[in-house]
Amino acid sequence: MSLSDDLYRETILDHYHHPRNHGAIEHPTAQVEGVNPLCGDELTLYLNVKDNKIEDVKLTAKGCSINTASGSMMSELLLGKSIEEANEIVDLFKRMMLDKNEEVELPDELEDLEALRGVKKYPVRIKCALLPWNTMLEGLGNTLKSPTT
Amino acid sequence: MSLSDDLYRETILDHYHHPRNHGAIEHPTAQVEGVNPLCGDELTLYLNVKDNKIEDVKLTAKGCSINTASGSMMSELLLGKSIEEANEIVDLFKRMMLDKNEEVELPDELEDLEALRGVKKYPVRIKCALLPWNTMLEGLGNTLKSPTT
Amino acid sequence: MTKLNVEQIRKDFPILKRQVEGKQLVYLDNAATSQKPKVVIDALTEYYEGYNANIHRGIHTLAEEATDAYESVRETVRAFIDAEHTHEIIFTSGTTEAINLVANSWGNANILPGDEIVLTAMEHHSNLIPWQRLATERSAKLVFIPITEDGQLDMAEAKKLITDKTKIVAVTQMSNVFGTINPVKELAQLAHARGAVILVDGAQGVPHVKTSVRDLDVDFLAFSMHKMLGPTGVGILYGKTELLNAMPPFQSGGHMITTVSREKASWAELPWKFEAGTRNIADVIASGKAIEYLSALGMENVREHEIEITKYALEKLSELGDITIFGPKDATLRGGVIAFNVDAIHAHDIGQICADAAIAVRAGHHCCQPLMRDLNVMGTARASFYIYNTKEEVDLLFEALKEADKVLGHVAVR
Amino acid sequence: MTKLNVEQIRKDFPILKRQVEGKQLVYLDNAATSQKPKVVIDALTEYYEGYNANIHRGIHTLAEEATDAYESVRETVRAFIDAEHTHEIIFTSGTTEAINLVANSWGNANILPGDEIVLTAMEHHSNLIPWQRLATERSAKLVFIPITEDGQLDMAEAKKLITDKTKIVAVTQMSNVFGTINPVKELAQLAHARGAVILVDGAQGVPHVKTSVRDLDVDFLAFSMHKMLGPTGVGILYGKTELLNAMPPFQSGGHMITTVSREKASWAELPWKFEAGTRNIADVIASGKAIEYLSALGMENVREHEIEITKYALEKLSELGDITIFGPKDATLRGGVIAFNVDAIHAHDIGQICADAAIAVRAGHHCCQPLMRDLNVMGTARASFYIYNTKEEVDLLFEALKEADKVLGHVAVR
Ligand SMILES: Cc1ncc(COP(=O)(O)O)c(C=O)c1O
Ligand SMILES: Cc1ncc(COP(=O)(O)O)c(C=O)c1O
Repeated sequence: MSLSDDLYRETILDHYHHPRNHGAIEHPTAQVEGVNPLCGDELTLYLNVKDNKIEDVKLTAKGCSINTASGSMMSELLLGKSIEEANEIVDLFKRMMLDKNEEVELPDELEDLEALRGVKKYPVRIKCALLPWNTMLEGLGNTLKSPTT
Repeated sequence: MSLSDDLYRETILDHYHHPRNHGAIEHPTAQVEGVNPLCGDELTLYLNVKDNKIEDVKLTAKGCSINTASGSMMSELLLGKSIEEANEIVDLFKRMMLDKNEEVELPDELEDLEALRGVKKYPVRIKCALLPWNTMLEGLGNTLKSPTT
Repeated sequence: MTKLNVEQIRKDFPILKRQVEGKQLVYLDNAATSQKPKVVIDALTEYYEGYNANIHRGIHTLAEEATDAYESVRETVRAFIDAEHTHEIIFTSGTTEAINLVANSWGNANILPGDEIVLTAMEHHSNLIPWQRLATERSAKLVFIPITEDGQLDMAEAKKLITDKTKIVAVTQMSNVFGTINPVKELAQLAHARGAVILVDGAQGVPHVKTSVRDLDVDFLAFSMHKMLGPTGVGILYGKTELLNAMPPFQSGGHMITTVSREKASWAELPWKFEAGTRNIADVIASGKAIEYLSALGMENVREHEIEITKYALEKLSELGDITIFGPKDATLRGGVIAFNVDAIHAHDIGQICADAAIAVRAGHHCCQPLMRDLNVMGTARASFYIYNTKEEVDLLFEALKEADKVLGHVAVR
Repeated sequence: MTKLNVEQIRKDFPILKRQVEGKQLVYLDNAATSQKPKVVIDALTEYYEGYNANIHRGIHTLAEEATDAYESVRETVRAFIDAEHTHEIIFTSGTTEAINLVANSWGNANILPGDEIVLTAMEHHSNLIPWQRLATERSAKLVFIPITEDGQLDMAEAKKLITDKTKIVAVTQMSNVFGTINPVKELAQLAHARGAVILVDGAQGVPHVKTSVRDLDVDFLAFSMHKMLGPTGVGILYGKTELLNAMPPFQSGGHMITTVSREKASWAELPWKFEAGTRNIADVIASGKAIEYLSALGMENVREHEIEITKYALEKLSELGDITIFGPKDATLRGGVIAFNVDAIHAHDIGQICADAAIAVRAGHHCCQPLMRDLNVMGTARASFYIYNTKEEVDLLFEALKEADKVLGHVAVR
């Protein structure tokens, strides 16, 4: 199956052309830069976490379609989640992308992410898909360390 | 044709088992060490040159059959020759051994040396055959430089 | 049509029959590595099935045969680059090792604090980082010849930057991004006039342009066989005899010595001084076949074909309104390497859409990060041609880029 | 008979059908380089005809396939030598480069004036000269563990010589002259007890003896694929993660960096930090097949076969009254390498007479000049065995040596 039908299928293209939660937060509780040195992709993640809940999330990304779409989907899914829930979702997504035996299944509420499974055929690009999520992990960690600021 | 019939044929084996002019000269007009660093072969050449004539030549060698036989033949052929004649013979022999097109022919008086032509099939060993001769060239040069000592 | 019979040539390259998910492979990644003709592949099999043995000093028949075959390639290479002596040809594992050898061996013996090493703004990391490390270690200074708008060396600046402080000029013969063919002969004159030496990174140049080290009068030339029809794992370092003789060995081990005691060793003559340990015998022998293949085609004809296909590609791709093509506009000034971006589409996405159409192009910084920064891009896509590429393949690339533009283009830059 | 089906194995090696001037080839030069089974040779053809491409960063299909195949060999090697992490496996061009890498990168970072580098009296030039040069540059001292009468390490002396001054012990796993298998595990303990590291030259050991870096607890292990059924041009350096992480790169160029500016570069993670430039992709992939072949045979079975043939050869050759055989008398203490001299016959002459019988043996100093001097010989002849050698071949060697003795023996030493 070619990427034009698969990797770039509707969901990804939709998120790529219309990235959700694009932009910056003026006074975030956490702000993290992510870089993929191999391809130069860069990304800034802004988080507003209050009372253990992700109240706002925004992203500015300079990267490929996979990177942009992946970040957009992530922001949509994690907005409003508790830190624990968010960590679980990140964990599940990372396992899906890295697991070689295709054993990780996603619950219905995360079904959008299925669109990224096709990326696994292209090892070079798995990193592109993971960059926003790894950056998020760092952001959640920072937030946890200083939960009230 | 195998070496047992060819390279080591009679002439060579004869010179190897009974090297001519083996030994040292007590007060030589020239004494030169030759080494083939690749295989460790060593050789000492003693010359007695008077009035432009090789009056005596002796060799002690620590080397393979080719090296020993080649040195022995050389000593036999050059004994009694003038320096010019000796140089010519050395030159001819070296050309025979190094020429790829088999164009160099030897005069009858040097026919013993034909036995060494077979060595050319074994490039690694050409150096063994040449060592005594190159050492001789050096010896003749030294002698020339100080003809009366 | 050019003098190369491309249809015939294609038959010599088994991989060109390859299908990728049902589509015919279009291989346009030749600047990364070229494909190999059957004669080269067969030379490996013939060696391993017929006369595989370790070389030098072996007395048995296989060792004699292998040594002969290996050493005769040195003469093949000498003739190909028109060097004076066979012993000026050193076999390395690649261009990268060849340059590291010089930076290390020549560099440590010749570079003093305050000395200047002149590079260009378009160097590949392989001809940059070894000099950075040398400069740092020896408190020397790196100087960069800048480039003009269309990716050529600014020779007016070069004349100012090459001075009495310059000890070496290290420059690429052909840019692996712009395709620019640099005026190496002129740079050699500038360097020599100031008492400096010149090293030429021929990784992209030698495979595509007839190269005479004597005509160019360069001191060192480094190139890789895998980019010119040869197997992976073989590079060549050419160096002038006097320079090589004065240099200490780079790596040390078996076969590069004459005598060794416990405490010290003396070095073998050229070229063996620089060839420590068991060499890549099979691949050197197969490299000889690659050079013979190119010589039989004639490097002038190779060049003519590449100019023609590059000219065609430059024109064709320009029909895409949204494309940025880097490097000289004139195909006769450049080799068959075209780096480009389409709209604001990420190079990886272009690469991927091409890959879906079974077209192999490269995407990224092409080991030229400083140049990417100068150009203010994160990376580019790159198509690069060789003797077996056709205009039809350029058309297929064009179609894929149109598709990419349709699917992913016209995005506000974020 | 041993568990190796030698008749079957011989069919896998096309070269063993080779005739030399009408006689069947007898290949007994395996310590110099081994022959290659068809699966290894075919892997090269499959690569070049099917998916040849430059690796890493390529997005197109061939590049993905080549990268996958190349990187998966790292895991094959890791499992073979029982390393903990895949990133501890570095591909080099040979044992020689692997040792040069450590002597250069680790050495320059760790050796100070007055430090001691402990070697043995039986080291190959490749595990001697790099340390000589390091010692000279950094005013360190080389210390040599002596050997006993029958070619074993004098471990009582080793205990005295490895001291708090010792920074590294660099020792061969198996002597390429004596065949001695050294007590590497014990040496590692001695080194570690003094805070030193240990490098093992596994060029002869790894191809013949099951080797676990974790069981031996060595810090570095270097070996060459061409001596273990693999192609020429590939070596392996294993190093412990902490050590490799702390070391600067050896060579530099493409693919071993993360970010590069004009003035400086930062290094990629392990293992890529040590793999500059285009790698020997095809040969690394084929090396994977060689290891798989050996693993399928079982290294215990390989060893058992070699003990049996070595035992037979030691006995048989001793029947020649005039022979001097170097190294341990007991075949279980040694690998299948037998260095010997017959009467006062020059080793080259022995080699030549064997060659006339289509028997490939080596003659000379075997890149061990200091050891030759200790043994007070100019060189030796050497027969060395591998999985495809038979007792009948030993018998043929015996006949050739009898012939040599007849034709050339019994000469008063001059
Ligand atoms: C003990 C030993 N160490 C090192 C080497 C060097 O290996 P290579 O020539 O493959 O680099 C050899 C091979 O000749 C050897 O026998
Ligand atoms: C201009 C240039 N220099 C050097 C190199 C390095 O060559 P290799 O990777 O074969 O060592 C390359 C190849 O990528 C190149 O394009």
